[in-house]
Amino acid sequence: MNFDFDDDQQLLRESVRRFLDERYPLSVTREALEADVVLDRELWRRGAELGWTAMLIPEQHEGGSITSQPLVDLVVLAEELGRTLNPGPLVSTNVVADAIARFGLDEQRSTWLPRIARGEVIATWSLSAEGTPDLEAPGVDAVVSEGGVTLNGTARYVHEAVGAELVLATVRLDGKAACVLVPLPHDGVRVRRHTGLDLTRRFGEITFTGATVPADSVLGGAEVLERAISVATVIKSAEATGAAEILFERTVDYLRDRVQFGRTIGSYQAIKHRLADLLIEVEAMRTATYYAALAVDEGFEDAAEAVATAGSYVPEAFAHLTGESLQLHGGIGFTWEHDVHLFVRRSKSDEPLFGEPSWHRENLFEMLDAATLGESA
Amino acid sequence: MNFDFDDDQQLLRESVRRFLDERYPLSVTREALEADVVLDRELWRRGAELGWTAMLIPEQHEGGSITSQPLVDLVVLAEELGRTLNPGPLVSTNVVADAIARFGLDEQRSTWLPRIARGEVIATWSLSAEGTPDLEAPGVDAVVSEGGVTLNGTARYVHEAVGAELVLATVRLDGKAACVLVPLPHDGVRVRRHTGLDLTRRFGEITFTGATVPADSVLGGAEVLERAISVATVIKSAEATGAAEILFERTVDYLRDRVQFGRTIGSYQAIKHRLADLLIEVEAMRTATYYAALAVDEGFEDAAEAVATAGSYVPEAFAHLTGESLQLHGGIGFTWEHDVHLFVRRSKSDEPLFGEPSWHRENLFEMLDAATLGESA
Amino acid sequence: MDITTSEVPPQYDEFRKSLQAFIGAHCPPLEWKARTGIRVPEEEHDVALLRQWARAIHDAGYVFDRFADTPGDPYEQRVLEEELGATGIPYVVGNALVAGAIKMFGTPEQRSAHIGPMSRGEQIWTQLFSEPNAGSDLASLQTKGRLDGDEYIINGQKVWSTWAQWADHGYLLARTEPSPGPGGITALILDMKSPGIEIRPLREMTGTTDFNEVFFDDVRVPVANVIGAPGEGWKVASASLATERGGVGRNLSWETVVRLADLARTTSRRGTSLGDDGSVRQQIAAFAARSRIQDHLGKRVETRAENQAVTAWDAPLMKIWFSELNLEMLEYGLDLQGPRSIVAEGDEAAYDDGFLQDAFLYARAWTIAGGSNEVMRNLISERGLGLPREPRGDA
Amino acid sequence: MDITTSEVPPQYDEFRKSLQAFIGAHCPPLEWKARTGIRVPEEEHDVALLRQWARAIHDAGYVFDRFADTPGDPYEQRVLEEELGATGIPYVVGNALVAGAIKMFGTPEQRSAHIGPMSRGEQIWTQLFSEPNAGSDLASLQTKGRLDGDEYIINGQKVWSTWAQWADHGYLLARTEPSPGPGGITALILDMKSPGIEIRPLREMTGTTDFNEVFFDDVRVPVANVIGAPGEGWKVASASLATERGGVGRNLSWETVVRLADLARTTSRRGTSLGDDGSVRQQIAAFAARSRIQDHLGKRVETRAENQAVTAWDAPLMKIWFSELNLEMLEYGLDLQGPRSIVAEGDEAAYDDGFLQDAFLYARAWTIAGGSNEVMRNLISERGLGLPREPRGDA
Repeated sequence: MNFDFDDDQQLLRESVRRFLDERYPLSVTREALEADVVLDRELWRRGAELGWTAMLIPEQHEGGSITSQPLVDLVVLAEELGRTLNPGPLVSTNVVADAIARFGLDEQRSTWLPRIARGEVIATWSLSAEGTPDLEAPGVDAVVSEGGVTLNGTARYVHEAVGAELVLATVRLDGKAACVLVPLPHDGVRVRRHTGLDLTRRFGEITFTGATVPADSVLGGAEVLERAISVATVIKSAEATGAAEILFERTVDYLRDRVQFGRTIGSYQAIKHRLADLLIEVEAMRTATYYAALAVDEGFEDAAEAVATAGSYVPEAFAHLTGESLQLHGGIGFTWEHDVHLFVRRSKSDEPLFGEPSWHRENLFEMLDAATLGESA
Repeated sequence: MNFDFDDDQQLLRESVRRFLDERYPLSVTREALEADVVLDRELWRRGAELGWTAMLIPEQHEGGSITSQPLVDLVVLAEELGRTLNPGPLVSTNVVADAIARFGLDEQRSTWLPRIARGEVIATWSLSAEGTPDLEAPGVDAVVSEGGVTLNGTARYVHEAVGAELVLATVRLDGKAACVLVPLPHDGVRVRRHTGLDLTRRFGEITFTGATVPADSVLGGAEVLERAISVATVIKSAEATGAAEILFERTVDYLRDRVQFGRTIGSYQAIKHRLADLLIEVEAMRTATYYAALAVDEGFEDAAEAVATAGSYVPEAFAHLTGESLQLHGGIGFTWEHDVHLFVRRSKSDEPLFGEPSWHRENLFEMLDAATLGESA
Repeated sequence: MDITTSEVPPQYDEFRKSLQAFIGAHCPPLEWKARTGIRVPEEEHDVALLRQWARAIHDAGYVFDRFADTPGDPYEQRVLEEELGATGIPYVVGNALVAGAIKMFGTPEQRSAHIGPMSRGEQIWTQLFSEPNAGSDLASLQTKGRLDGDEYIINGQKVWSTWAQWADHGYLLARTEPSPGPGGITALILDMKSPGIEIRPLREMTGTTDFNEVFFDDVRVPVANVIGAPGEGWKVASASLATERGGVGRNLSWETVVRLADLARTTSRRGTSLGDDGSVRQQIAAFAARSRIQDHLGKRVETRAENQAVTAWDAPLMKIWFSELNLEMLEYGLDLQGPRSIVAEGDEAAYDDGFLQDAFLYARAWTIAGGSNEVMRNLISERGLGLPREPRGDA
Repeated sequence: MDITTSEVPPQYDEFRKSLQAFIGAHCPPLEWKARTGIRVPEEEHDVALLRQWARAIHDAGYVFDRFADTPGDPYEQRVLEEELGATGIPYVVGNALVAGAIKMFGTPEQRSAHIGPMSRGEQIWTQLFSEPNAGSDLASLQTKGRLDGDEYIINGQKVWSTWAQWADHGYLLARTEPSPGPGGITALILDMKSPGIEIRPLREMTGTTDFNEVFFDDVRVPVANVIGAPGEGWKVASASLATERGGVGRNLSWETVVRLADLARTTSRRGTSLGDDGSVRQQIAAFAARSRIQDHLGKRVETRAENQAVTAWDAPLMKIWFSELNLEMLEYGLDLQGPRSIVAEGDEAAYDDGFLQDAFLYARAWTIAGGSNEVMRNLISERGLGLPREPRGDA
């Protein structure tokens, strides 16, 4: 048993951390957001060279993972990007790359995958008009038409929609889920930028008005969506874990240094116990994330359960931790200048995406109910 | 405004506290439980002389309240009885007295009320076979028969059922709730003692097998039940408040005295902050209870809401407080000899009776939903 | 036991109607947007409009108790506060807490110099109580006033001051020396234009600028500006706070309960309204119960104040109860929205124009400002329960 | 990354079957009732039966790794523990933690004197680590062993010792003097019949007697009874604890999740199964997630142990996580039952014969014993995060 990263993955971590420290630290993202420019495409391409978008792409299409566990590799990357609150659409671009690699036609693979791997194409992924993976929600409807497949409706809360060259749209087709590739810009597709809670990331709304794509743009149905949610949940959890980890470290450092009433704040027992709880929380976030990555990569029987576990636990722990960190920072944490609110915003903004915690818990209960009915019978 | 007790109520409190300290402290109840005798009827009669069962009974039937707010008076009594974890059926006997006084025939009033007021009759109150005020639950069914009304079925978790001379049974009659007076012992009624979690109180199961009572034993339907739940919730909340209050005091005293690692435990900040939270909790329990008593007594518009608020908040706060007290006592609190587990048991055992917290919350949401639909429209 | 607040009788309907007409005619068209909490205009233009608005209210003959020599008709006062409150914009410009202090303890000169001008919007005040290490715990105040002839020389720092960036005067608490009594705290009227005052508006995590830090470097204040007597600052502050007690956040928390209920009703998941979801119903009802208890706790505290039986935990308890309930509700208000919670004010897709998102961010002002809840818990356990004080590191 | 535990291959089915037959034939008819946690017989009669049971297991040729010179077939071991575990009654009498210590650090004499007899149920052991003010925090141990010739003279007190009332031997940690090394803690084999030992069985709030206090008043222990070397007690204890690590409560918490799901399915409110109630589904699923994370946390801790990279928070974290999850689940297990939760073991109306009620009461053993969770949080923050230690009052 080695429930930890391999040496190669450690090396990957170091190289990514070095790159981010030098080129893309949080301070750079901060400057960008004050200037209203969020994602620096040049830096994103540099990141792609380090493999940010390559792990789930086969080598023949210029991709390649570090180990035989590409999602575990991605966890390393995502943790590091999370530590800097990197604005990049790591989740959606990898989700789309994975979907094309697994479910796409050869032509789609050779058209898109190398350009995604090189960071030239930002690919994004849309769900319903409510941002949920909910077929019952209003969203985008597709019909088979003469020219192929025609899309109508709106998808919201789509990461980096404004800049993207490609969207994998989740639509309703014949009453079932379908995932459709749409290159952007495209006739009948309008993209509007959202004003968001998370200042380090940019989201958008995509409106399809009779947008027609070839019939083979439909990559598949529920199986594509399910896989996408698994991949997204793992990456999102890892980004959250990295962000939680650095914020926790910064909080401990602050409390160790800062003096109040003649003592460092970190010497007060009530504060110490809360920090102990946060340490536990970070460790649990890590663990839930790593296990989900491993279970999906290895196709463990409990992979779906592991995804639901991470998908429900991690975002709420992350939001709790950022809130505690803000509170423990006191007045300084309430200011615009301090970074802690960027973490608070990120955590709350991430929390409901690609399946809310309550949605994952409902799934988990269904699995548990089915499994324990057997166990107790 | 005087959201506090009047002088007469303060005097009542003092006299009850003196009586309980001298004659019926927790140590006496402890001895009784070890000897498997729980309620001392002689002491109960002495308590009745102090008004424990008289507040909701009119003066003409040997009852009488201290002020024009009889439930508020009862709160004083109940708090004091709660402080000693008194085993007596204060809730059920007062509920039944109130039901007879409000909904009974003259003959029922003159038969039962003076004897209840004198403490000669223990009256109890039964709900469904699941102990819930739930008409959908299995329980006791009644049919109108030649001889009157015939009862079949089981009611469980009935306080002091074994010793009681009278039960107000909640039954299903023509698909609706009805409340029926049944003197005990009675043909076709069997009472079995429960083995309970709460060691300071005794509960029982009542089985009706063709038990027939006169038709006028039916005091009424939903209106009787609803009033009974309001009265029960107020008294139960007040008992919980008194118990929480004394346990909190004892916990603070213990932690102020007890030394660990060379310091009193109460000097550790993590402990201090938890005690601060418990203080808030006790104050909130009190407040919710007092307001519910007042609102029901005065017929405020929000009386039902106040009952649901107390009924959902108070028992959970009580259980939380006893658990915290146990934890803060450490090893000594885990022993049989220490009293804290008696409070833990009482709090968990009280929590679901006469309407679980979740049941009260469901009611509260329905009221809120109806009210705010108006507000926001 | 008596807790009754009577309804406004129907004969006040006419007063209400004429007031509504007045509001319709004069309510100012501000850039400033109504949000949760105490929010201060960012534009000078808005401040000017608010001054005019206060003047109009005054000139129309509407007088608030806090500015009046004799209490007004209580029902008229209630209608006044209700209707003006419903506009969502301030009807008293600045922080008027000092009015109560001046009315109770001020000299005739102070009364005439300040009460009228405040009611007419001519004077904007700020409150200068909180300090970085003390919050509202007056015993720990570190701002000093050294007596020098007939002036105090003030040095120190205040935080969390609303309106300071627009204020003409400040209601200052300082530890005066030589210490004239227990506590040794003195309440002073401060001319905000005095040399040595530096005001640093803080941009908060909400993106707005509602609070200020205020620094004093040898600021001179005439002894004539003492409110009450030197060393009576604690008494003066407590009394003026008591006149405003209970108000903060009382309705705010119920308003949020109503917002959550609305939100649940109008949001669906898996094809079902969240208003029909057991977990949502239970959670909102639990909040509702706590919000109602908050009201009742406020009445208990009021009763104790009326009976001169204030406890060491009254104020901290109310602060903790409201601020944590408020925060939890707003966190939940985001959760209930699901992905929609990620868009904020100004986005057409935002629920209620992002009110809940802003309120969620602002919620930490209540848990941190005016003495963090951690400091409040120290107060309760040390002053309320008599547990040993935390050892100071410098002891 | 590798976490795989392989399934038991089908060729072990026969082994399992013969074992099941053996169990069917020999499993003892105890008075003792299976409950949650480490529960010790109250009757001598039961202890004798358990000794016979252990003897029968041994004589049938079933050997546990902890008693074997060479590790057994791992699949056989798993089947053995699974099937014997499923009986719900102990298959090793007493606390056998010391076996690992003696195997790793003991002298040949110690091995032959104890390992065999333990495996045959002839020796019952108790563990004497926890103390009233120290829990399992070895650095704070106060029980002293003063060297006097070739004997240590032991004085002090232990708590939370299971099986002490029936034990022949004790696995004792004491601070020996003169202190021979860092920590200065020594592991000793204690004959429980030695003069000066007083055992006080504690009746706990559960009503059962599962723990003891053990007092030492000038108890003499030969130096030959040291396990390992003097002063190596910490190392010895850590190593033996490591052999048992992760086991406690691991399946216990998942078992409780399953119990809650069953309970919800079979309980109705307002005519609807609680298994269809949104709030119940959300709550049980949240517990399930935490229970699964507990498993995975255990594997992280195991990995660190295998890599010699144990951290100061590994053990406290596991204890806090399990014990608080366990407690919350059992509180909820009572809540879900509604009024039915008020009846307990022995009442025909009780759900699952009151298992959850007993487990709810016992749950505090996990949050308090072996170092309370408060002490655990101190350890994490002070040793793990390097925050300043709490000042001692006697400093």
